[in-house]
Amino acid sequence: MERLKKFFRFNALSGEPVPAERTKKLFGITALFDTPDQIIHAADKISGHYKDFDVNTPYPLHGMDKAMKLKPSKLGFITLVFGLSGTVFALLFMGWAMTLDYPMIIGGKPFFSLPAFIPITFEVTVLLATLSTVIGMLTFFFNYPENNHPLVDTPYLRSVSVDKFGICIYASDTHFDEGNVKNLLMELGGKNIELVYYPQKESYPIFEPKFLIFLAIVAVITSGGTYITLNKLMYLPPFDFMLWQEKTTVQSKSHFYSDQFGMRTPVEGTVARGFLPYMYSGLPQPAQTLVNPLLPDKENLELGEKKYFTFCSPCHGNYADGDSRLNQQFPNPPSLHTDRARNFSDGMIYHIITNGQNIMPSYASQITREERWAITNYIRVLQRAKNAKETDLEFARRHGSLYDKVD
Amino acid sequence: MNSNTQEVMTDYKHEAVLVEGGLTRSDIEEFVARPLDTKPDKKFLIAITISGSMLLLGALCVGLTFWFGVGLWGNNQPVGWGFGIVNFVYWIGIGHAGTLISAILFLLRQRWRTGIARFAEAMTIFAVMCAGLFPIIHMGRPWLAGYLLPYPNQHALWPNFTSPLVWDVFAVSTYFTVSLVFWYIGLIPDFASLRDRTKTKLKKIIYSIFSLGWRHSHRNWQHYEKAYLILAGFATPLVLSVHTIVSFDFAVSIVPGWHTTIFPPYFVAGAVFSGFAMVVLVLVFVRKLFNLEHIITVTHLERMNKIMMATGMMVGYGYAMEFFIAWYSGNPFEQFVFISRALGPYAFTYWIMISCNVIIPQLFWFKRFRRSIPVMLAIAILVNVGMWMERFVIVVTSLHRDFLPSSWGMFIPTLTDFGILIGSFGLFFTLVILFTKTLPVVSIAEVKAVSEGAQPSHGDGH
Amino acid sequence: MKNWEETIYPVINSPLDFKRFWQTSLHDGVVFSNEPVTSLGVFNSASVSGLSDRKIENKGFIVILKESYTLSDGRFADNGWLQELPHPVTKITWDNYAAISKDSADELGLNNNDLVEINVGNRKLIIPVFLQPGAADKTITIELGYGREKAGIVGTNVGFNANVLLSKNSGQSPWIYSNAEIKKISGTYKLASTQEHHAFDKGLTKDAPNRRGLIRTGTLEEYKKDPDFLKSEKGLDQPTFYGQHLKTLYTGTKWGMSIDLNKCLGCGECVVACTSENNVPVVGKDQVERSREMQWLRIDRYYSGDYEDPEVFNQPMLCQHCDHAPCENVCPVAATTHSDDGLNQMAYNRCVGTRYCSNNCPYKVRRFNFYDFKSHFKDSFQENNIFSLLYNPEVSVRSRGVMEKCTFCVQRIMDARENAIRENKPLKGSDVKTACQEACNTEAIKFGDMNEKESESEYNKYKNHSLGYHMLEDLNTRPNITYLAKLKNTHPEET
Amino acid sequence: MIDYTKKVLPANLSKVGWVLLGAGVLLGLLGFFIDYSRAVFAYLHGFIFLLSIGIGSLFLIALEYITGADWSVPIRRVMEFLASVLPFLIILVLPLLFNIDQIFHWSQEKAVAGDKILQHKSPYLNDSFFIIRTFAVFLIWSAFFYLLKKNSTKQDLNGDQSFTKKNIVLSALFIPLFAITITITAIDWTMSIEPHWFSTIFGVYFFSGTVVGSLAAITLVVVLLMEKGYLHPKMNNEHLYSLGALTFAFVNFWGYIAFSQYLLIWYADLPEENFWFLARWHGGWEYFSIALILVHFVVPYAALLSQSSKMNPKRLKFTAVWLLFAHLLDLYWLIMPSLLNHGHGYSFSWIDFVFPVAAAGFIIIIFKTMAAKNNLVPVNDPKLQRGLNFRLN
Repeated sequence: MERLKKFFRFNALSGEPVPAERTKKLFGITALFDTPDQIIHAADKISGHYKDFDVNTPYPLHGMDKAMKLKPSKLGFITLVFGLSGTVFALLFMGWAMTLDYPMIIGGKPFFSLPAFIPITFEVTVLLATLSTVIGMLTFFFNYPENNHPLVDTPYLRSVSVDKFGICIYASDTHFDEGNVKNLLMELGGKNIELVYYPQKESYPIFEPKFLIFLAIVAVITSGGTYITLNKLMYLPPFDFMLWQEKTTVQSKSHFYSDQFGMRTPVEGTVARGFLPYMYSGLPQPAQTLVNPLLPDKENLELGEKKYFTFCSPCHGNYADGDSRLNQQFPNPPSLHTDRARNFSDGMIYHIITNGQNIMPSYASQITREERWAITNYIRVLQRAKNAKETDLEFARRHGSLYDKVD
Repeated sequence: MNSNTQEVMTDYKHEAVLVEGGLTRSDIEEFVARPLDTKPDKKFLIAITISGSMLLLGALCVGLTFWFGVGLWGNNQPVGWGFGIVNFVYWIGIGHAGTLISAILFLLRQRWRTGIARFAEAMTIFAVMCAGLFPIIHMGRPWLAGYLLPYPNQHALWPNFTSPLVWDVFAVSTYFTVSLVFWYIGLIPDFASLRDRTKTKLKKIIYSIFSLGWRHSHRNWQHYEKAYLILAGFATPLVLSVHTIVSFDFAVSIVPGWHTTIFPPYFVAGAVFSGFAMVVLVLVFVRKLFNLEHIITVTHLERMNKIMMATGMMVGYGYAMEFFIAWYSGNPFEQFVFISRALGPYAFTYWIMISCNVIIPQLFWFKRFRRSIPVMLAIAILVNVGMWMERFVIVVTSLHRDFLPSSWGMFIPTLTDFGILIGSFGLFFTLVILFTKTLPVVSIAEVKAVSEGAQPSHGDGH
Repeated sequence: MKNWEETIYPVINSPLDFKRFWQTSLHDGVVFSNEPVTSLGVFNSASVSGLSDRKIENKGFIVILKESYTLSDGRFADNGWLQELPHPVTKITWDNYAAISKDSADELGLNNNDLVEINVGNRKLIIPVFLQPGAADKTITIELGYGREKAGIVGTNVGFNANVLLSKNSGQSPWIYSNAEIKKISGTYKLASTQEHHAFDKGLTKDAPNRRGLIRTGTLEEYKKDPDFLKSEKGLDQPTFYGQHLKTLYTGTKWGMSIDLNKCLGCGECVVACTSENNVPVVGKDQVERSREMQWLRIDRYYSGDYEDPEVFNQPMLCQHCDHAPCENVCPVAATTHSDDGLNQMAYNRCVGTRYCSNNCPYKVRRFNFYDFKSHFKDSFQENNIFSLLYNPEVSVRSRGVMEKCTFCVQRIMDARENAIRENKPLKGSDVKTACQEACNTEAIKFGDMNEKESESEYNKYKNHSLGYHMLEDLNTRPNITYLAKLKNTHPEET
Repeated sequence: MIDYTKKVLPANLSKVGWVLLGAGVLLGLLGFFIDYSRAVFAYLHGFIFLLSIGIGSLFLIALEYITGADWSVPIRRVMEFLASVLPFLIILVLPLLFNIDQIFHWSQEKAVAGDKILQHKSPYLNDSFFIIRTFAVFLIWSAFFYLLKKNSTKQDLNGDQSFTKKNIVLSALFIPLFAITITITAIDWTMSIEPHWFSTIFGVYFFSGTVVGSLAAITLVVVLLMEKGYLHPKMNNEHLYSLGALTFAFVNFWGYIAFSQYLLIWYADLPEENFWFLARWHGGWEYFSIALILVHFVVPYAALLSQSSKMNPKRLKFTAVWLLFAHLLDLYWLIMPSLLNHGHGYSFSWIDFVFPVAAAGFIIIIFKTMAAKNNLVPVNDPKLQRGLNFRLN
């Protein structure tokens, strides 16, 4: 507050402004005029002698540019550059987003629909052009804010603010000489001619602990606020719509049942279509009625082959010889080419796959019924292949395949 | 005051006087800045209370809508857009007068604009603020409004740049920003004057901050004027584009009564029309309350009334064309919509619109009406009603009976709808009232510049 | 089971042991045994010959009571889906009413929603009237099954209990009562209907559906003369700005539907099927009144002709999945776009609810969640635990503020596609059946892939049928639902 | 009192005019024998061009009066002279009226017979009503031109301010009438060539093009006269600025209207509308469409963007000529496709160039004769002094 007071040169007790304590360094000499014509005339003359001078008028005067011999303003170029870049950027960005980054079929319109991009392109152009113009002017041309400029808060400027027309010749001018300047202003008819001195240099150290703490607090609040909004608030009512789906999905809890299982088991004692329970689980062998429903045609055998390699070959080996990657790690799995195995009925093989045998577990859960029968068929093929008849070889030579002739 | 009744014999040899009563430049400053130094009086407090309570009502309704859903409004299946969008378009329209006065009249070198420009710009900004609310609160899930902005997000999705609503987002935000900047630029010299004249500490601090240390230097004025010209040059197409894009919301669709190519210019005309009505409406009070009759003269108001009449006729032209082409096109759906506008269940809105927007403003053909305060006040109010109704007609009557008779329906506004409508007016007037008390309602520097003897005589020098 | 084991199993000498036999018969659901067939006797016509056909003399009105189309005798009164299913003809939901012809109504100075008091003998009922085009004069038709006092959360006190008019000693059938008096009483009662009734009100709207080309219809003779007599010359092949782009799209599967208006009865089973398949909420009478019902699939009922003897057309109306979908263009957040297989799809989570798409949809088939309807209806009883079981787990449950509409049962399409991939077979149009298609009794709805050869897909036979047409072809929306125009087999003496 | 001495335009100017007109008319007649219907359309093209120059100028005069503008007072005569082609329209239109059925489908019996939409429109689009409208419109224009012109010239004798007041009232009455009449003209003479097509903005589109054309003509004449010093000596480039700015504004306005119309129709893609643009997007017309955007908007926009270019006589002269050409192209693009697309697409013919030349000649002659009769500057107009003092700042 103390600093602010100094900054705005206020008397702490009464709100009255007090003239800033100024240095001895001269900034310039000011004079006031009453009518536009006078000031234009004065400016015209002075611009002949001096370069570093300025005219202060409560509003822009027509013809003053000429009188002060000012070059036309270059502000337009900023506008042009930023405006054009706005156009290009907008077009490229939309084009990229709608065609390359994430093309979507929208109403059958082309991905790059130029006519529809024009409005936004225009708006972006205008926005960039205007903002750049204004910001460029205030900072780059005026280097504002400049509240501690020597002229600010002088009686000179106060009267200019109302209705007087002032002129100020800077001491920085090469030909500046206090006497001559005063005389010149006199003969031009200038009133209350004054000398303006630089104000005290005032420094505002940025790396003050207080200030830094303040910054830190601001940072924490903003980031924390953002985080909470995006990660917490958005998931609270009423924003959590559709987040919690009332439906009972796979493996999800249901408060309706006492055991809270969403997935239910079939009712005791019922039999669903296509789910006849397997009869012979636990028995050493199935009834004779268990017969192979599948014909050993090409499709089945391929399925069987695939499944055999997946599930059976690890132990029984690729050709059912019982030689497999797992040899010597378990009690060796039997070859399927033993007479015993060859005399198994299809049902028996199916039964063994379904039920398991010795240390072989049941594969009922991994392999569907159809696949089990298919595997059975394939095992038959393997067994047949181990001791093929001459005719088979003949056939194979001719057709390159045995599939068509399996009986 | 009698200046509104007295007939002014115009002499075409000289431009009309802009500042009456022979005010000196210091008088002007005095007149304009006085209200800022005085304490708020009873009138002010009453006004702010009324508008404030309206605002609160609106806030309540918005809150309810936010919590329970748009179901609280009258919208339904055929009529997806109701009061929300009607109000949006209405307020955007109000906003247009400001930029028109400050930018377009500036380019046309209509010096009389200086008296009213500041105020109109302020109204623009407030109106756009009101308008900006509605697209957000009318959404089903307002908290996701951010989806309309093109920001990189984890959905890796961009908004649909071909949708008019996205155009709206860009147009309205650009418009708001540019108007704000334009307004502020105009205020800087006045802030400097206020800084130099104020006696209280706090104000001095504030004014100094906003005036950025402006010192009326002509080396600044030169660029300043250039910047003002450039801004005006951009604001002009911008203001056209904004309401044009708002009109695209309707015109790009295939809804009969919405898809009409005349919409862009006709919406812009309508916007200026209603905007001017609103400016006149408010200025009539302001100039009285703050004794600015000499700065905001009846001549100012008369000129605005002329523009009102002109734009009113443009709007009328739009209505006529729509109707004619609806017949000319031979398209059964178009024809049906327009007949049902005039004769259907919502016919009364249509006829209110016609009479308020087209017929009544014709009174302005007569100078004595143009210059009579009560008349222009009445007409200004009616025009605002009419223009609001126009938006209602466009939005609701087009939607409520479109292609399939099976899905025709009726739109019946609810209390919430009206609450929010009132609230928007509350917001607008609250802002206006606060503005009159905190900032100069007239641009001091500009009015000084056009007061008598303000400029060097052109004889020499050129 | 014991009985089976002891009496039936021995008779049938099955090779299986009993346990096996029992399970197989459970599985098959049928057991073959050879029983001797005994005679059923003959019909005794003498018993009815005694009946006399005496004339019913009637002064005043005749009241016809019939069980409700949706609620039957009221046993389904607690079922929200059925309560909200619009009546096939009147399109009224959540209520019963006294249907009466216009002339009779004019005599009594009645209008829709007016309350009347009906007296049959000493029994009386107060109920709103509804002017039913085509109803016989001097008759009142009332549906039963409404007005139950104890029917659970949904069904209690919905509508008016017309059972009070029943009596056991009625002259003729218990459903028909003559000599009824009807008088207007003060007050009205709003009936919530999903369709407005101005079918006849003005010259403007008279026969609108035909004049607007929504309903195309002709006679069998015309069809025989020229099968293409209803085709519009351009059809879907309208001039367009972006045809080039369209050519590059939808090269693979492209889903489409065909609806045969000759087969459609307007029964509304598809509506309920869709409702249950797609977790569509029940919104309640107050919301139907504000026309905010949520059914994705509705059946439009159009009258044409005059009041006494109107022609009625039914037209199932659902998302047309247009190639030039007007809804997609205007969505600011790209929440509704087109999939590569021609579906117009909604991304619920992206939707912010501007309702612009609905405005721009010429078919008005989009539905908006104005409230969180689950919790809004009947103090959030749809959020009971049991509803969690009722929802289809494959379909996300929408909530407040999002737009929704028919998806062509995309979940089923996905399912079929997964199967096809698993069995590495090509996905065929016939692999997918939409819920409405399954439910349709008359198989009026066909669904399939329009890029398949006509020989292979039944759907395409319908799609390319000479009676096929599309809704609002002139709008260039290019719908993917084909309607088959309705043919009437009128006989010369009638016409 | 304004110090201005009447100057007379060189006599050979009218010679130039007569040569152009004569050549144009003769070749035109030849054209009628070679390719009748094409010649008719070409004549229509030239006629609309002439019409738009005239009515645009009249509109600008009225605009000056009601807005109370002063900068344009010193050059108002130029507008008045250009506007004085209006009365001749009534004669020049006759050849077209005899060929209505050549131009318009809706006036061909058998075309209408087989076409529901044309039958629907026939209450508006039928020969007699069409002719009545045409004459009514041209009469209204001529009347207003006559009155405004009369008051303005009378004022030269005695600087009576009441004439200005009269003209202001007249202008206020004229503007709404102008809006209606120009729309009727646009719909009748341009839009109904493609009788199925419709666009509510079309009147505004036609209007914007018209004003651009006439502004270009005015600018060209003013610059030429200034260079030769026929106008008031106190005229300087800052007066040209407003002219350039106005042209710039209307170029933008045209672009705005044209784009709006296209975007809306492109976006909705309704068959009843889009075929009109599609017809201008194949068979060689796509090049015209693209050229139109560049010629009528992009180039003039760039040419007039900067403040200095708006006051630079050379630049203005160039842009004016360019824009006159652009306006011709615009009208060509509006009118011709409906003739040539029946012959599938564009085909070149010298006949198309003949009538604009004739029109130019005609304008020159009219201008010369008017200039001979009246002052080139409204010497006693009360606002003239203000107008001459006009400064940018």
